[in-house]
Amino acid sequence: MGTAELIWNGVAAFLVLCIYSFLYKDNPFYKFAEHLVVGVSAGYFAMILYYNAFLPKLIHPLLAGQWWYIIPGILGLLMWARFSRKYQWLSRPTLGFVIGSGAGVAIPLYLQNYVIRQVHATMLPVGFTSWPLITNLLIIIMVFCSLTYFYFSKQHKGAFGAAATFGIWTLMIGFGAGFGMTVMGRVALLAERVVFLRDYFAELLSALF
Amino acid sequence: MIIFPCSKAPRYRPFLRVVFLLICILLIDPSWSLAQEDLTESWFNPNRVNMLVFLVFFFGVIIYFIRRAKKGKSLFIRRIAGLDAIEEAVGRATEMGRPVLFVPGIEDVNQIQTVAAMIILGNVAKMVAGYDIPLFVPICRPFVVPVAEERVKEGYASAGRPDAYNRDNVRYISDEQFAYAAGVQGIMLRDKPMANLLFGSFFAESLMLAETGFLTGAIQVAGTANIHQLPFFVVACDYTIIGEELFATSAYLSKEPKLLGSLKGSDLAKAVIMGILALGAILVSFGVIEFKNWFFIQ
Amino acid sequence: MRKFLEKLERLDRRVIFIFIGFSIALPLLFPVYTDFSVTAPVEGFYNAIEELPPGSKVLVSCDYDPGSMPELFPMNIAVFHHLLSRGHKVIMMQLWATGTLLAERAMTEVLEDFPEKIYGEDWVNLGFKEGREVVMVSMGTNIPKTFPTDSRGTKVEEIPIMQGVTNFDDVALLMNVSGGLPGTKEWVLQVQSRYGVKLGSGCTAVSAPEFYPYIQSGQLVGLLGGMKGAAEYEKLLGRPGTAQRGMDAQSVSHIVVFLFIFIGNVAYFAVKGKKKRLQVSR
Amino acid sequence: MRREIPIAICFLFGISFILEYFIPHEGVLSIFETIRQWAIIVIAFAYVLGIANLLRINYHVVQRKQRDWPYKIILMASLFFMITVGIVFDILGVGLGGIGEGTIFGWVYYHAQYPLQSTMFALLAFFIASAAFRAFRIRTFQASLLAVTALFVMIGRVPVGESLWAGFPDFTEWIMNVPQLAGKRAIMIGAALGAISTALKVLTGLERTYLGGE
Repeated sequence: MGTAELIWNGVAAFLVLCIYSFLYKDNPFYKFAEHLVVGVSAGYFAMILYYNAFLPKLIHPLLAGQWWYIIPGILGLLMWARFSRKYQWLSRPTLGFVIGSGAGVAIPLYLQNYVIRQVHATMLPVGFTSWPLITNLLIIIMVFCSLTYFYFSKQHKGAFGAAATFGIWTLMIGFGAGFGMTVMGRVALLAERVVFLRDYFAELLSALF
Repeated sequence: MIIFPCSKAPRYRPFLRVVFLLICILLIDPSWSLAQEDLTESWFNPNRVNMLVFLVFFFGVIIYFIRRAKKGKSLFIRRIAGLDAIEEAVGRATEMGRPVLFVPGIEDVNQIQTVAAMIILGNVAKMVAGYDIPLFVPICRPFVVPVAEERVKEGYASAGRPDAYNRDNVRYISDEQFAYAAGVQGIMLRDKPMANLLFGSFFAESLMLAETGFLTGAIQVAGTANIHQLPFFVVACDYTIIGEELFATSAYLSKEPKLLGSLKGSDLAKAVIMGILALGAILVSFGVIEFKNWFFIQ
Repeated sequence: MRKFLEKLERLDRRVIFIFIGFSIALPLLFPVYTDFSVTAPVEGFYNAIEELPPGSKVLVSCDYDPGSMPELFPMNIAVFHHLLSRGHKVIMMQLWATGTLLAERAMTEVLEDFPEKIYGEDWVNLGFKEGREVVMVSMGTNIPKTFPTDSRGTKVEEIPIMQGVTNFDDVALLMNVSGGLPGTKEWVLQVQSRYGVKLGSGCTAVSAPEFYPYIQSGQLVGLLGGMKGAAEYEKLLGRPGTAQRGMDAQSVSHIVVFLFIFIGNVAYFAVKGKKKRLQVSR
Repeated sequence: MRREIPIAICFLFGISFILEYFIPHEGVLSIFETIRQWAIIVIAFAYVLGIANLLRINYHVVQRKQRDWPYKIILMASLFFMITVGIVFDILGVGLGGIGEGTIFGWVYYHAQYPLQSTMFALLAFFIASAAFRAFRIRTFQASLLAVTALFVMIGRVPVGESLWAGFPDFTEWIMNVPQLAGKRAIMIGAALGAISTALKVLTGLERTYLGGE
């Protein structure tokens, strides 16, 4: 590591420690790091959008004579009408465009991936003769009961209520499993940070002495 | 507007008939069901007939129930418990005179969850308006800013307090997930809101927000359809609105409660799906796989 | 005693933080390498590379970002190291824009052990291509057309390693380091099931269960799930790395969390607190 | 008109995107790809609104010398710094301008933003432990299900679990593949139906609150 890199990594290590000081309590070092990360990242995204969206997707096609790119240009400019109290409403067509196309893209994809694919995957052979068949039956019963929990047209009472209760139990087991699965990944994140700090201080010590 | 199916229903009927006819033709005509290798020149993807049937069925059901509700037929919908939780949290904040924080998730407004969050936001604003406590709305995507501003302003106006609206409380923070989380944590720690309402699409920052909120002693109600984050909300928040309940809550709170008809529609679809599942499982168990295969999508 | 238990029941979170911090830091600073067995999916992954004749061309798609880096970077390094040590040729590519830099960094680290390996002959980086599944499918018909140049701008025809590579038939193995979407699932559905190429995957711990069925169906030759998978793989390679050391930290920190939950419950039952926090809607 | 035109645009684009799903024609697909690019452009324009909002609010704090105002100066300064080294330096042709490797922008990214971001992310290792300690109490049957499964899965994933009981990994797998999967599917199906009906109401203009009042 050269001196410049040592200093830059020193900055990084200092910022890491600033954030961790939050674990004790809110303090000026954390506040400094918090405001820095907000400012830097807002600037970062502004630049990314300028270089990766504004220039290549609008300016370059326009300069290349693809005139129809004037449409998103106008729609984008209309958003700036929000700066004026009087002409604010001009921004609404743009809102309509973004929300409408978002909803339109989402509808078939949601139906495909989250409904029909799931239904297809849940149609499993069931029975009582072997363990896999029993497991499949269990899966189907659990999906049924959990769906019952999301049923709004009927009060959760009687047998229907019992099914919904079993549904909640299924959901709870699922949430517990999801939680347990994630612990490992989060610990890995912290381990990576610890390794960074350890390596840096080792380098620093060997550079100093 | 004539093109909208619901405002002028009779004009919509011929259109429906044409669609129905088309589907019948598509289903009967065997040439469609033969999967072609190269589809780049054709105008309809025959592998997706099943999707089309489902889509038309589902749209039809929803629109049917909304129209029924509009005609004044009473539809029973059970009370959605999430509503009470929101009201209780906001009520406590107003009693204590401490702010309310509304976090609408980190995705853009073209995501349906964010739209649902915006609908809820307007009603929270309406609840808060009369009490002179601030409503903070930190925002992650610039495009959500104007929508949130409008919703809050309208909420205050419909409660008769347009003067109480403070534009500076709807704050853009940063597009970056963790920078945004840091900013929201800052609001939680220093402005000490009493009610934290987290609705929308959340990712890894969910637990950071919920834990910091717990630290400050706020009542927390969260709702998301992002399955991987639900465990953390369930563990760290006082009340969690799960998956479809988020959309149901927004339907309940939307301007016209008659739109609840859509909940009926989606319930019917669920019942049909359960039926299909049962039938499919039985048929597959007996070795008949054609029915299941029909639901395969390429 | 009762007072002590009450205190224990609502323990200051900072005590937990200190314990967690130490339980992760100490094993990393003073590793002991506790032993663990190697699971079948990891063995399958390892054997798939071992069984190839030396000089085989292996395509590695590095689809991850800094967020999943702690889990996947050690894996990425181990895979490159294994491939180069067996004399295979590495063709890498990325479907995530953020993956390019990380993959290059992993290769740079590995090359310290193999200074004799030459860019263009022993390994090449085709770079990032936008388009997700579309890229995968179009590679099935023609790889040079999908990636006309490498990440450095050299024409593919001029790169020795790319000679004779037109589609998936010409690579012996496909390895995917997957941080999410597009990732292993898409590689299986779009490429493995269509072109029948041998596919191995390294993924995050969270997404691993989703991919286990693909091993049963033979669509994946092997799978490294999260840090645990990477550690097992490092063990097979006989080259302890970050993951294997991380496993000590994992074990200790998991035990610490377990103990805290246990203590919390003991204290709770002793005090019989009436606080009600957890509710679920009815 | 101020409401009808936006709603008509919303409907038009929404329906076209639904139809696009069923049309495999190459020409049509390329048109829609272009329209998708438009959305990115429009969102880029909105960024100016975001930055303006950020500056306005923080400027107000500094001007009125409200709590923590010196930090707001840091925030605004770092924002301006990134924009200056990113665009202004590049346009003026000053060295090290622009974005990418080897620029000031790149250095700040690697040595400030990236470590800050990943450290924030890694805070979760602490939070997940404190949340588990607090919430996993055997209070009610539901809470116990949650706590017990979480504990089993957690221990079953690390080498220690395997040495405690050889069947642990298989058991964890079973939990993930049966109850977890079933619950997940039910939530997915329900949420997707809810999302689709909300989307449909937005498209048809039945739900138009997002446009705001008159």
